Amino acid sequence: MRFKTLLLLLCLLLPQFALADGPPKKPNYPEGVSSISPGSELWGAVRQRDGVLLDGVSQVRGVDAGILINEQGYRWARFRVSELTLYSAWALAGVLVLIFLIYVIRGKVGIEGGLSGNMVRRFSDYERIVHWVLAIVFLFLALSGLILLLGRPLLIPLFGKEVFSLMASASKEGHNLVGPLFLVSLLMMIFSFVRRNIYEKGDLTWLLKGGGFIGKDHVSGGFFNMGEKTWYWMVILIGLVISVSGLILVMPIFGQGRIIMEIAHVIHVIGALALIVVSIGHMYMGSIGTEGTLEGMKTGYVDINWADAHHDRWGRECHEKDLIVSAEEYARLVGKPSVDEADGRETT
Amino acid sequence: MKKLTKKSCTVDKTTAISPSKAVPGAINRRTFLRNSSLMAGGAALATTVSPVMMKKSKAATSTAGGDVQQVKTICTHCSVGCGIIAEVQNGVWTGQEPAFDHPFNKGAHCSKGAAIREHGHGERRLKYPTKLVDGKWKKISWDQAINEIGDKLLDIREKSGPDSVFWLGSAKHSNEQAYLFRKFAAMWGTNNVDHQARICHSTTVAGVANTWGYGAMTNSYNDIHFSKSILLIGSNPTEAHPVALQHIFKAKEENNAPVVVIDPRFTRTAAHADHYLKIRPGTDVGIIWGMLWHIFENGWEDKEFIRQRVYGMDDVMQEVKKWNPKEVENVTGVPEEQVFAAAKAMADNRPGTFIWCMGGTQHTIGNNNTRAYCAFQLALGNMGVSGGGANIFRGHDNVQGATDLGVLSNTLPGYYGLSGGAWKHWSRVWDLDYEWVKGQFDSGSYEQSKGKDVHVMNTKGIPVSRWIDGVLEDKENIAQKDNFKAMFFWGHAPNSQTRGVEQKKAMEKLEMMVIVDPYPTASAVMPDRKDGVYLLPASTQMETYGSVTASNRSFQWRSKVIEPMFESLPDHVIMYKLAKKLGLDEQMFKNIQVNEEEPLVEDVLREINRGMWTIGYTGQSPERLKKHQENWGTFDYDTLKAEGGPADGDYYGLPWPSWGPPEMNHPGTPNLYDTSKNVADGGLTFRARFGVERNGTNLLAEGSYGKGSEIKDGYPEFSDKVLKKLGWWNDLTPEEQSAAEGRNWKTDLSGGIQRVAIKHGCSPFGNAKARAMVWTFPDPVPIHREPLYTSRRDLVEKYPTYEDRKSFWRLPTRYKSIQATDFSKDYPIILTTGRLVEYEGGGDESRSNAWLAELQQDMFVEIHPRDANNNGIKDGDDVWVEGAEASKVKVKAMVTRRVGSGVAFMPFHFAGHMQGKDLRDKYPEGADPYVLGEAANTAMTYGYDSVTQMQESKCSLCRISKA
Amino acid sequence: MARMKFYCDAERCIECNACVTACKNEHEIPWGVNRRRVVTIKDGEEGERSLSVACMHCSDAPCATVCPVDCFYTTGDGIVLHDKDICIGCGYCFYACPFGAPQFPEEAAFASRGKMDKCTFCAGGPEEDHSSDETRKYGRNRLAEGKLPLCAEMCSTKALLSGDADVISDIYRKRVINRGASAFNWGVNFNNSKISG
Amino acid sequence: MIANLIDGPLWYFSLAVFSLGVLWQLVSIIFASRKPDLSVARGAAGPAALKTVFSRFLPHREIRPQVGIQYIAGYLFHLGLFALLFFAAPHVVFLEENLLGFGWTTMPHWAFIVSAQAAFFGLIILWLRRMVNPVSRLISTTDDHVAAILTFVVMLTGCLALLEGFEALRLLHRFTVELWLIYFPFSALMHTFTFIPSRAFTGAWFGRRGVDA
Repeated sequence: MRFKTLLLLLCLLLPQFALADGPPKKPNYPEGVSSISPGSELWGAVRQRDGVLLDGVSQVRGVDAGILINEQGYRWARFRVSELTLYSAWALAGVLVLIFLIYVIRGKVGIEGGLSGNMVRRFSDYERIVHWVLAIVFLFLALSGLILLLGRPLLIPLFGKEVFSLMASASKEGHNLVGPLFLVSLLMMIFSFVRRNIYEKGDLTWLLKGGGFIGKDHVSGGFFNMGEKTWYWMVILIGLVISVSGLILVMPIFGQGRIIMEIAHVIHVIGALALIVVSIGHMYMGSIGTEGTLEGMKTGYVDINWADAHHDRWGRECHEKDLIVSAEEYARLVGKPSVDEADGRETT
Repeated sequence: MKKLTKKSCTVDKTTAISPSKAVPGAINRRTFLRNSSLMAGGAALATTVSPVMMKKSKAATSTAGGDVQQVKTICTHCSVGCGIIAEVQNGVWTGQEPAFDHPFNKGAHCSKGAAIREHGHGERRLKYPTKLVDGKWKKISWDQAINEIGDKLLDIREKSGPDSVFWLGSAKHSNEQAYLFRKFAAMWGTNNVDHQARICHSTTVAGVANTWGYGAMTNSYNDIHFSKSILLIGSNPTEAHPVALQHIFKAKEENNAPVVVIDPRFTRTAAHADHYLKIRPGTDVGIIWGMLWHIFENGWEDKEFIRQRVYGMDDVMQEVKKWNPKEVENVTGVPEEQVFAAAKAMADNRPGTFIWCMGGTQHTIGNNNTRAYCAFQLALGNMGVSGGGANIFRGHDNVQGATDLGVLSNTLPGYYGLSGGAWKHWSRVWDLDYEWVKGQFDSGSYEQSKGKDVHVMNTKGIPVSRWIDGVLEDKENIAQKDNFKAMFFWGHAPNSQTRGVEQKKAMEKLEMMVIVDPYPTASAVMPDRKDGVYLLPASTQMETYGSVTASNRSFQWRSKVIEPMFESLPDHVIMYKLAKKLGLDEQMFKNIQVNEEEPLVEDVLREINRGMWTIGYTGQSPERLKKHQENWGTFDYDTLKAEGGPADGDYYGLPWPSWGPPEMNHPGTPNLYDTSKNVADGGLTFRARFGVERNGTNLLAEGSYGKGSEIKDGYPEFSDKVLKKLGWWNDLTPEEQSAAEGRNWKTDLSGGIQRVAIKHGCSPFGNAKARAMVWTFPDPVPIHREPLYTSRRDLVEKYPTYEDRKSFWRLPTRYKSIQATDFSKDYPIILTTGRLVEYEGGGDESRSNAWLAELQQDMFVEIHPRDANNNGIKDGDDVWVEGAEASKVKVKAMVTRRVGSGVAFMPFHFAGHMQGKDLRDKYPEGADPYVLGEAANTAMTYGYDSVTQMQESKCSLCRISKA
Repeated sequence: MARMKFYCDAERCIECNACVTACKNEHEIPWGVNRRRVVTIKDGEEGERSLSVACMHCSDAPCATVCPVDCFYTTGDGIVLHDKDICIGCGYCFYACPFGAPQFPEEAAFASRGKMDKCTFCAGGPEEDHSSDETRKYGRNRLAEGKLPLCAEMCSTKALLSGDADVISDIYRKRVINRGASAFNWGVNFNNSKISG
Repeated sequence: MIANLIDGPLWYFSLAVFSLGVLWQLVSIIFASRKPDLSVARGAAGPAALKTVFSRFLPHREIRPQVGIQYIAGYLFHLGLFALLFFAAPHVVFLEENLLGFGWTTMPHWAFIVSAQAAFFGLIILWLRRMVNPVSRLISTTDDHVAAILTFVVMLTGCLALLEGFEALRLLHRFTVELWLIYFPFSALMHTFTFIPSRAFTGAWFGRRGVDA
């Protein structure tokens, strides 16, 4: 039976959804005489009739119209408002604090010898477009999603229900509309970056050395280091999970019942949180965390010293292949005003 | 908080005219509307409905400011007769409140009653007179319609005689309209007039009336409160009469009364039963005799009752002896212990009531079934007692009234029959010259009786169940001058009749079809015609007023809730227009006041009162009925008797017979044949209708007589002679004497004879035995006969059907010639039909009610998992159900154990599809019901009752295959 | 203060759907939205029973718990109502409600479901009683007129009861006592009737 | 208060600015004094003009290899925007009620959403490319950015107001639309009207010189 399998799936996914119903027993009536709330007694009886989910029929059409009681709904609601909200809030707060501490302790990770001014090409225009599209969509979804998730406890006290429901409605509609775009940009991301993100030897040592957090010296890495690769695969895999579960929620047209929706919702939220938390780290590392990294995504070029420091193997490659461009060349390429342009003469 | 505090009842109802839009977002809805215009039919539904309602409610809101008045009326959906309180505001029906003080329903409704306010929307109504002009529907004026129709009628009368027009009336008419309709046919000069009672309870009326006198529900819904046991056979009140269940449950819970359900389907009623007997369709006699077998075997029958008040029970016993448990199980399929348990339950708990409906009546042996039921009740002595009786639930809201008022091809109003005496009686009531009336008829003669020609006026007409053959049969084979040339469908759904495909042919052969109905009905779309079809919009009963007779014989007064919508007119107005056109208005409305074109309803009822002495339709004057309507609350929920109040002592609605003229103030008869009451207080004896003795046996009651009767034994019906013999003649006033001279209790227009009889505590119609053996019928003692299309060939020899009849109700009628051939090979599955709670009758009205239509969107067939698997059918599949006459319908399969293996069930409310073809585009613009579907009866087959021509629509054969 | 409750007597409910149409009638509910529905279990089999289901106005309502914008509130009569001006139509209440009471007018791909609609126990909404706004958004407010929900008032067999929990249980108790005497109570038993003398 | 302003005066004002502005722009283009073309006619101007109007819908054969994502994005954005502007149910009803008095068949909700998504995606990518590609960043003026962002904001507010349940969101959307309308005539947005004549002009100019542009 359909529901049994669903139930199984459910239990596998979330222990706290496990069912606490005993074996079905026939209600015997005269007891009812002493019952104060007939309703509860009746529903009790109904619940126990054929086990857990009572599959009935109704002249009224609609998904699950035939289901008399959906126990899971209640469990889901509890889980959604207690565990999910609470833990997610903590997770977010946690990661922010953590990063703050790291920043305080380690400060901006510089490059010994500073920047040479000589650059190497790291990302093509297309690659950067893909990255930024994904980034923009992701940020929008993350923000709107968090509003919906944490708004009731955090924002209602601030703005009051009326204003907040505006925000929530906007977030929800925006989230639903932009959501599918995340999948599209995700696919673009897969195709354009997958080649360089396959794990290779050396990644393990990076891991062992804790990505350079342990000890002062930088850890050797290729074009992408172990950490970035892992982040990439997280984005891809979790991203796909989020997208699918999201689509299940935004398209209630395939007769998916409430239970599927509930499961999808839980997966969606947990997955999204994982990404958000890590992404904060990613943003930190990519910007104020380490010197000269952001440049790569902005202009597509990075300082050769940066390459040597963070991705020595790839850096070496650049040296060998002599891909280094001089500061002037670089300025011309990215259309920056070059050194001798003070008097405004075009040198290109 | 403000929102939490309750306010007093100072209601500004104007706001209560709820604009349907349960959610903001008008834009979406209106664009939905726009989009939907691209889609068609069902697909569009989800989107068209709400805007439709919005528009309505906008219209309604515009009437803001009007104060609410409450109008009391009666539901039009079934014979229970639930009270309705309509809230009207400036002529707009804005609300519906439960009528808690109504003695029948105590405010309760079924889905139909609870949705009846939709009549105030009438979105899918037929809006104006419409005519079919080379395949297109064209709006025309009333005058044009009436003129064209009238001219055509006169022309047909010229060519083929008055009998070539068939007047198909309706059980939806009020009593007054039904009466006028029958009178109209008489004035026109034909007996070819009939209505749905023919295909609903005609076998009941015939069977029951021939058993104990009157053909009606003997007790009442409320009287079931006193039942100690309840037996339902071929009856599914949970769907057909839901409100009846509140009475049944009362008995079940408070009297601990066992409920026995006998039905081929495990109906929703069966779901609440204590005993359920699943019989093979068409074996009612078998199961009843099977139960009686145990009763006689154990001597549980009421011997004293039988001795005093029953004739011919011995013959029944003889027949019953054959039905030993083995035979019963073989024929009906019900094992012994179940039959025994049921029989015992009924025997142990008396009085028990016996409820039956279409499941028992719609058979070639329908009259046998009904009489078997009667015999069962007589054997247990359950008749004439409160809590017992034969509680026959009628179908339509006024099918009882329409039957009583003789909208039938075999009688005049009041079951007077068609004899010369009957015609003379009514001519007197109408104050018309008998010869003139006679002159209206075809002068020839169609049949002989005792070697003498019988005048057409005195020969039964063709019944509605056979009108098809009246059109298609060769002229030579019909016992009348010519085939039908024109048909009036005056409130009739063709899909409630079997042989849909032939019906379509017949419709196409007619020269003119006139459909008078609030909705176009399937008649408008079934035939592939180019012209000669007229649709006349009739008002619903919510848009006019008058009286209606509930199943329990109670009269109820309906008030007009709203003015006729669109261009519709009340039926009696349309009748007047037509009568005027045909030059019959002078005679027809001689003693009836006509305001502009509307005959005064009260006058019509008064004329009814003047003529209907047989069944005591004489006491229910408009004044008394209105008084009852105003004082619903004063009538007792159990006994229906008013305690105090203006109607003190009356039974609610003066259930007929309410003897004598209104002045006599007879309270009505709550339970028929109840000797424990004085006749003056609603008591009765069995009617002396069949003579006083037969081959030496006394037919009159022996030692049984009504309370306060001065004759302490049986006695014949009263006439001037009887009175004189008894020396009561002088109790009549001189005027009465002159009026009563040479007359009897039925024909004495002064009512004197009845008055005197009752004064002496006697029933005017005498005091006789009920007869368990009706010697005038083909099967004097009810016997089982296999259906024409039977799956049990092995039983055909033992239980053969009748011989074919050459001329029966003017038509050749086939029995044996059909049963002879074996269809069970190609058509292995038994096919039966029935009702759904959301819809009623042909369903044109209820399928046009969005609130109901949403709940039943697909025509379906119930089949047993075994048959489904054998034919590779899964639940929800589209399947072809092909009837034994090779006409087939495409429906959804519902695989369920509700039906037994080898049996399939289809609801008959759907129409608008024909053998797989969707006819939606053939409806007039905007008048197509929300839900269309195949008509079950398209696949149903030939077969008619041997007495009343009731159609066989409960038992045929079919084969089911995946579409 | 009274605590309003619905109770459906499965022994009496005959799935006539009067409650459904009564609700549509009273509140002019559009096609596709059903504040109340009748569910039949074991349809067509021995033990078939029907129950009329709508918002049960739970004391500890999951819909209210889970609503991200907190648009639900419970009246002094224990009726759970919601504010359509706050509702964002996210559908969480529909997932959470064990009885499937919350309804949404538009359920399509990407469709913003529209504002949630559900049984109000015929008690309208937060707006001024009988204001046209209230009627438009929530249907009629019978409670404020001193009337009970129409679905229960029109129930064909009086199976569906509504009103103060205590009163209901009294009525119900009476019935059960009657049935207690009955040889057959829960479920049909045509098949366990045996020859007994 | 603000609502009345947005629904009332500001709406009419922006409408006026838009229509008059556009009109003035077009007129001034048409009557802009041009030097008479003294070149020897080596080919027909007319056909070339017409041809160019359409040929420009596809990238030049020579540069096809370099054609990037921006072409697809361009079409996604413009088609999507067109569809949801003129066939989204709420827009049609709005136009019917406030401007034209007649409406037309609208696209189903899902199509509305899909076209919106296409437009969004296209616009984002186009703008990103503008920023990412050094050349296009160099040649981009503030106007380009403002136009892009303004359009984006209009679309965003629109999608936020999808539920049609909140007055404030509707007003916000309408307000941004009004800003957009006012900005329109004086910006690159004018290409909505000018792209055809300009193409034609170029086509004619080259055509006359017998150059297959």
